[in-house]
Amino acid sequence: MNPTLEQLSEHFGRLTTGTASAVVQVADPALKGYHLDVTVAPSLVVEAAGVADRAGFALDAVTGVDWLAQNEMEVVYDYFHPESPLRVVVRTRIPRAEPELPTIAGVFAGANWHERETHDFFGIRFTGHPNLKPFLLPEDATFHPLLKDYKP
Amino acid sequence: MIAQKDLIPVDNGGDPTKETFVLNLGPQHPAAHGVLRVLLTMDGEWIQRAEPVIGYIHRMHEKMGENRTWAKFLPNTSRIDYLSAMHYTHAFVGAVERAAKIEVPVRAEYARVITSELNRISSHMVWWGALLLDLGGFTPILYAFDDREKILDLLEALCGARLTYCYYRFGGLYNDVDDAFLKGTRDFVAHMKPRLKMYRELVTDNIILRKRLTGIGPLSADLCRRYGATGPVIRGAGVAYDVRRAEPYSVYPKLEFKIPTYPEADSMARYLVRMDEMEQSLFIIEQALDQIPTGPFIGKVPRVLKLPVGDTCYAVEAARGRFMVRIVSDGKEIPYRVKLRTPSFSNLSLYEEASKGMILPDALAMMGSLDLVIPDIDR
Amino acid sequence: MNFLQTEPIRILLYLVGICAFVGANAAYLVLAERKGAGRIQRRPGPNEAGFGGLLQPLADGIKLLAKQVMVPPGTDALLFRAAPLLVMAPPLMCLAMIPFSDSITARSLNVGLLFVFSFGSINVMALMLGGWASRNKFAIISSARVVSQNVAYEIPMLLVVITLLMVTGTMDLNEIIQQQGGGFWKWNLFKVWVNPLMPVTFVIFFICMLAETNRAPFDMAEAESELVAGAFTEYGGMGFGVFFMAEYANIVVGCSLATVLFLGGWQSPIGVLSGGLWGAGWFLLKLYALIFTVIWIRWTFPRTQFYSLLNLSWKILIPISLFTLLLTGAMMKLPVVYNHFF
Amino acid sequence: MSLLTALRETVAGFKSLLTGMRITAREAAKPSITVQYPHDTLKMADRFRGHVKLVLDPVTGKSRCTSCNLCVRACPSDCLTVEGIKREGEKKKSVSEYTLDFTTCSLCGSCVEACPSDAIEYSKDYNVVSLDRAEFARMDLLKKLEAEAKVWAEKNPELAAAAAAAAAAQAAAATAKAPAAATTASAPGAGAAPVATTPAPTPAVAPVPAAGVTETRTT
Repeated sequence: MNPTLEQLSEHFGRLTTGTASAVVQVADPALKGYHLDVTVAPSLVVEAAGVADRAGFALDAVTGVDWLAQNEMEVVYDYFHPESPLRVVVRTRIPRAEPELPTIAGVFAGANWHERETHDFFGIRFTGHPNLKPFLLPEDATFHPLLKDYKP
Repeated sequence: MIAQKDLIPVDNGGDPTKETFVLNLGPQHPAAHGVLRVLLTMDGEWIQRAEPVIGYIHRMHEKMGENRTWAKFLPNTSRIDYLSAMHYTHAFVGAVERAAKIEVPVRAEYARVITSELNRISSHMVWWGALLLDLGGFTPILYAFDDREKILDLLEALCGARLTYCYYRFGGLYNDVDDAFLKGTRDFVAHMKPRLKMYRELVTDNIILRKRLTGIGPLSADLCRRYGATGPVIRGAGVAYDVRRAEPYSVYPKLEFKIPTYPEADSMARYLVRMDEMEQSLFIIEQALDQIPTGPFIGKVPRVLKLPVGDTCYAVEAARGRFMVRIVSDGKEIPYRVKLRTPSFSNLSLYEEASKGMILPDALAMMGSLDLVIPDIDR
Repeated sequence: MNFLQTEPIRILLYLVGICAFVGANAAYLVLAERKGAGRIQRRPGPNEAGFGGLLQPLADGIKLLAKQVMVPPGTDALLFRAAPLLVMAPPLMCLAMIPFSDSITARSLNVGLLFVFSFGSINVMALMLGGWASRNKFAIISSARVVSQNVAYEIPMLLVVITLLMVTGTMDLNEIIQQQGGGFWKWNLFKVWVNPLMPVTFVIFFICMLAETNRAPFDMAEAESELVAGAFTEYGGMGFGVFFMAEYANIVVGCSLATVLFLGGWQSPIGVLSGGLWGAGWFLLKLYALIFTVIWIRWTFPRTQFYSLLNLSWKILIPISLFTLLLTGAMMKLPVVYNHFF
Repeated sequence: MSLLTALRETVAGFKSLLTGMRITAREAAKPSITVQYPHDTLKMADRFRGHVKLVLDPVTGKSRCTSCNLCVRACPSDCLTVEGIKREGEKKKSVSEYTLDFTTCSLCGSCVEACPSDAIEYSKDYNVVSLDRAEFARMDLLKKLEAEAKVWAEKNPELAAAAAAAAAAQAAAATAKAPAAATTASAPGAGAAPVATTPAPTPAVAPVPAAGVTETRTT
């Protein structure tokens, strides 16, 4: 029932958009805190979530990292497995100018809040999100505080 | 945070028997532990939709992490969830230690385990008392606080603070555990065992409490998984998920303990899990007290701490569940990104789905059994 | 002396006496409640105002009186103001019937028991009005709960009272007490030869009394952790104070009734020293023992869930009280049947 | 049968209620555990972290602070302000202003840990009260130390006199600008006080361990 690391890397490795396929790296949990580091194209995050869901993973967190120098934003999906000691990180990069990404709230219901938070903090729009309202920030906030070029 | 359209009751198609109304529970409601606001669409006493509205004490800890050095962020960690400050500091310290490959002396690790478990017990005591307050029982919280005071006194004598301990440092501890503390902890363990029996007789076996919690607010294992609910919530759903075992850290692999699980998945199951956890924590403390070696309490730490480029995760089992810190470093003295994944956030996110069709007092009992700390959600 | 015994003066005296009794009780029962809660929770309770906190009720009273009586906009102002008055009236009326001693009764009626119960049920109307007039969702939910709760608990309570009526054969409270004279084994509580379930009947009566007076663990009217302050959410100052006083006045009435019906009223438990002031002493002793139990219960248990409260009434208390009713009837008719056939 | 189970459950439930009442009655018989706060107070633990305060050197009656600003740099919430002046005849700077913004202080103790000369410690003061917000926004720790020093001087007149004498000697040496003065100052002890003749020593620098000070005193 519980997936092994090999099976998982194979499942994630099969993800492809036709032009770009997922890059799967096995990490040392003693140094990194996770076992598998998967980098996918932005259009593949939902499928990656599907792979994680079928393998019985639970959503840990969704968050962003603003790479100002590269003019990109990274969105990181953390998954943990409730029944076996496995952690997977799925990451993707989107352009800073057009931060848009499909939502995974349809796969993991818990992503709803995490994505709203990420929207608040980074201004990343999750297309297809059921309820992308201001969340932690005041409802009239027009800024995204975790952007590196944000000045309070 | 709420648009006008959300305040309009669900359309009843002109049928008055289907009329609903909006009830604003909080942010200053007695059962809204802190400043949680729940926007309820009610049909009589039945909840049609419960939308938690959060952010009233949002402090942007993550941004604070980005403009101060690693060490300067330490005091923040004990303020995210003020009831399990030790665990949160542990996670942050652990993440930095993992990234910078700092060795922690064994004595420090044991001291961390002892203080963490004491903190877990004190946190569960607050939950226990607060749950009973939600259910209308006043006396248990004062009994719990009487015992909790003993823990706080111990920790205060050890690290100088009663709540925001900030006791761990990169590579060890702020100061050494002294003999008075070790002896005091031993006495506390002996004191606590009969008290737990008293808690059981007074509250757990009480028919009113059983009626109020049994079968109320079932949260299935799959629901917990989809929302990432952890800690006693998922263990109350019969899944033996405990970060102390799933991603072993500190000296937990050397210590024996059971992961209490109850398959019923209702509020009573979550209640019993926490009651059992208190017992297990006492058991862990006893072992750690027996095993704690002598030696240094802090390891070698570079004066100017610069972490290697890349990201590192570190998760701990906090009192409310899995707390994970994800740090991203760009090689400078200051973190590039600090992500705090807090358990209460995920545990509350399932509330909207789970409370559908429940009756108001039951929904509040379920909320009490989730053990929420609002600053932990808002960060 | 003759002048004092004229009817109008006597009524006036008793009226003043009852008001003073209720006022003093409400004030000092609040203190007793807080002190009792403190004792149970291992803290001293109010102890700064006066010696041992004895002036605390006075301080509270001044505070409540000094507060503005707010009528929130949009409420039904008349009903909103009338509810505190209505809630205070029934216990005052009921206390007129209670015999404190063989010679101390405001008004002795031969249908005293009926009178007490008919006035006792007005209480719920006042709470409902208060909740309704407040125009507050919490208050309305609470008043709806209070009504169904009171209706549900009226039934087992009256069934228990009918059982007792069958035993006593009279509705005159003083006569009921007189029948229980001569030692505690003669009390209705221990009349197991009439009905072996008499102690159970008493427990049912006591539970119903708790529910009727909206006391924990049945405090649906207030339910502060769910409904803020229930029906009293919008009340402040003395409006709230009166509701509070009425709660304690109702407890006094309920416990006096329990004392009269089950514990022999002013009768001495040892069979001697039961007349006059001795009687009043016994009565108050029993009354306050019961009130203390009420306080003790409040600080021990969590609140019951609303539907399990109704379940308790409809599924447990009513069947049991019906059963005791039948049993009592059977037990009383048994000698007749026996004599008829043998 | 189900009637029997229902009855049994009811009885068991009732019994659990009685157990609860027994426990609360038992607890009620135990003594009260409240500490009547304004009348009694608790003693703070040795390691209690109150707000920071300057340490009074038990020998010189002055602060040891050299205004090196390490505490300011270690503070996560920027609540310390330290100004120092370099006085003549001293190797190190001495503190002239030390204020704490208690409204932003999170009592984390980073400053105490960072201090290289043990010049600051945690105060055991936990009930700091004021009617004025400004008193917390600018808590003048140096002034508090001066007040403390006055009490100290009254309690230890001979120490205070010796310290004052040493300070005076040093000041004299400094004004004389003799090269020997530098050596005396380096054998060190009390720094030069702004007004060296005041009997109660005003805070000044004592950047050295107590042993060195003892030497100065005996000479």
